[in-house]
Amino acid sequence: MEMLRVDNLAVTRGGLPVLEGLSFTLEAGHALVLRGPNGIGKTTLLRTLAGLQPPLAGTISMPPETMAYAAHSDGLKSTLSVAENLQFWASVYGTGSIEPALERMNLRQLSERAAMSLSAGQKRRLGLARLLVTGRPVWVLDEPTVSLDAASVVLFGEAVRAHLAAGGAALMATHIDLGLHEARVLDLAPFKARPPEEGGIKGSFDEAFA
Amino acid sequence: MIALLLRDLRLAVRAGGGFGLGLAFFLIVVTLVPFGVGPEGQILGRIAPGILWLGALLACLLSLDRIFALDFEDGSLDLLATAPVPLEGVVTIKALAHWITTGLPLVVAAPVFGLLMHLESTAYFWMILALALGTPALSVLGTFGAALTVGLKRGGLLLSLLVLPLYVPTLIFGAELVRRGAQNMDTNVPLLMLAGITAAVIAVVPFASAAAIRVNLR
Amino acid sequence: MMPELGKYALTVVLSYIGTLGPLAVLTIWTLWRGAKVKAALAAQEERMKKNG
Amino acid sequence: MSIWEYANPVKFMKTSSWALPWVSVATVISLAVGLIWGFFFTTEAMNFGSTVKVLFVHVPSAMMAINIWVMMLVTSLIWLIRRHHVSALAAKAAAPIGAVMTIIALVTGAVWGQPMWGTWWEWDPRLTSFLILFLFYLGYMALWGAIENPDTAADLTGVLCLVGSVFALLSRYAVKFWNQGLHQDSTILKVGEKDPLDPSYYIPLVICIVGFVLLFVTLLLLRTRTEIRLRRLKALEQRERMA
Repeated sequence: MEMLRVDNLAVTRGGLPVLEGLSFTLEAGHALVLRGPNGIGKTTLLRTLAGLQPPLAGTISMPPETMAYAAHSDGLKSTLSVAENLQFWASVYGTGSIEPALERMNLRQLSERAAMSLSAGQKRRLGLARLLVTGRPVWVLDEPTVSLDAASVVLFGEAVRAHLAAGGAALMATHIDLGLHEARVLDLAPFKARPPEEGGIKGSFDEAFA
Repeated sequence: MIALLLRDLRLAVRAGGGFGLGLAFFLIVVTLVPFGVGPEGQILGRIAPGILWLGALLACLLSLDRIFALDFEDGSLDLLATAPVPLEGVVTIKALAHWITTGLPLVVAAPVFGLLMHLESTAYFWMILALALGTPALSVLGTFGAALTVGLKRGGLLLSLLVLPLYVPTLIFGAELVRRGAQNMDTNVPLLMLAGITAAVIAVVPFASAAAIRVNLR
Repeated sequence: MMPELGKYALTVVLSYIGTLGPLAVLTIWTLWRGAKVKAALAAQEERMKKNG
Repeated sequence: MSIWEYANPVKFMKTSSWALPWVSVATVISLAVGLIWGFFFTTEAMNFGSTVKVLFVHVPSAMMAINIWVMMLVTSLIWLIRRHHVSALAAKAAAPIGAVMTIIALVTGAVWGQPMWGTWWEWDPRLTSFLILFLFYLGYMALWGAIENPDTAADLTGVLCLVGSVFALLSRYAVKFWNQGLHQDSTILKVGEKDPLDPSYYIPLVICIVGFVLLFVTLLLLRTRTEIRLRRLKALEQRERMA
């Protein structure tokens, strides 16, 4: 089943095109890893897919209410406890209990601890638990393993695998190895936007300036 | 939505004196004014409504820059913007939480501060009424200013410059309501204007704030 | 040449100075900034043409 | 041929460079004629004495202070709705001119108020409203200056301009209510009423107003051209960094 389709997409950062002509699809049960050097526009692309900024050209099609977005930072409130953080997002997404997510991410013992007292790996587990309580099938993750040690990266990989096995899908951007060998890799370098002189797409202001 | 309100209130309390900070600031203003203008009760009584209003304005301004800044820094604002809740609602709830932590305590404590300022006895009722009607508009307009400056490193001073001119009508009608009420003059016009401005601000400004947030997250 | 302004001479002269002064400053600033930006843009375009 | 063609920067640069010499010459002529006529060749008024000559700088600057804000409101709306960059840049370019006009109106008002009312400053509704308008101009310009990304800045200042316009009007009403004031009502629109402005003042005043409008157009064209170039320069620098 197709969860996400991107056709001939172009995205801009600061009014200038960074990626153009990008097309891909993502099916249920599959993961797609976006690779490319820093500054190529991975974050910009993911933010565009999440609907935080409009695309310059092209179309993004997906069923409504299927996507959960996670940025570099987890959006955790350090003075709230693990359970309170999760409960908040569960209410926002209108999903029921946080218990399964606590269980799956092995956070039960920590549930009363304040988020500020967690280690980096525990925080990331909490971030993944947040994705679980959204109940959304398509995970869009920006640098999900940044600042994690090897053991935590393995744990992250297992969580994503379990999500895929349950019929979910994941789209991840990273410039390091995630340890998810079954995931398809899409290198973004060939889609780097060319200058308008070489036939590249024009940004909004260049277009007007001709 | 209610979850967001509870979360914000809880955060305000845990951040240390969410409710107390505005009040303490208000108390300092009220304490300092007599040092500036002299201790004569008559003068203080005459300027009391204005001082109380100015104190409310400044106390409100004090915590504005944190309305969105913290959520912006830790990424929750991105997540809220992609969550299945309208951003207009988020903005309104944020303003409500801000009002509950700063505006409401001021309304409740106003009689005490009025006492310190020798407020005329006829003015107490009107002072509380004016603050109760006016301070919600201050919070909502403040959220608008905070939404405009959310991405900026040092937005604090700019925020004041943007927000304070927007406070002028509320301040004028609020202070005028107290003055007229205390002297048994006709209070209809300032009362209706004050309430009308607040109602219109609550109905319309959240759309502008949400638009500003969307632009800032782009 | 000077018109008879009577006791209000200072008022009238001050108001004309207070008008023409700021306008002159604004005009000069506008022209100066315009010239500066124009030169900077020309330099940038020249450099980009040379480099690629 | 649609009017929106002029919103294309290239077309705008061409048209404005053709128009600028004519507009500037017209500005110099009308301002020189109007101000010299007003300063040297008008007679004293009955109850104002020679201070009536202040009229010729005070009224046009006050009119421009308000009209420039209205123009910024219109161009901001055009930007927010139709996304024409020139429109947003024109609003940005107009703001400092409007702020200077507000200062001039306040300064000439204070200078005029001193002999007439015996005070430099009075918390009169009109004066107070202009002070508030000046604060709005300051806030608007400060917001433009604070934001790096030009499109973000254009959007946010546009929204601020909309909200600010409503509140500027509201403040005007509030201030009027708050203090009834010394300032007489606007004289310029009183033609045909029982106390019209004397025709010998009317003609130079109209010339001065035309002069101020033309000056605004000249400065606006110059500044908008600068803003367009600046925008282009920034885009080129960014592209160079990315390459």
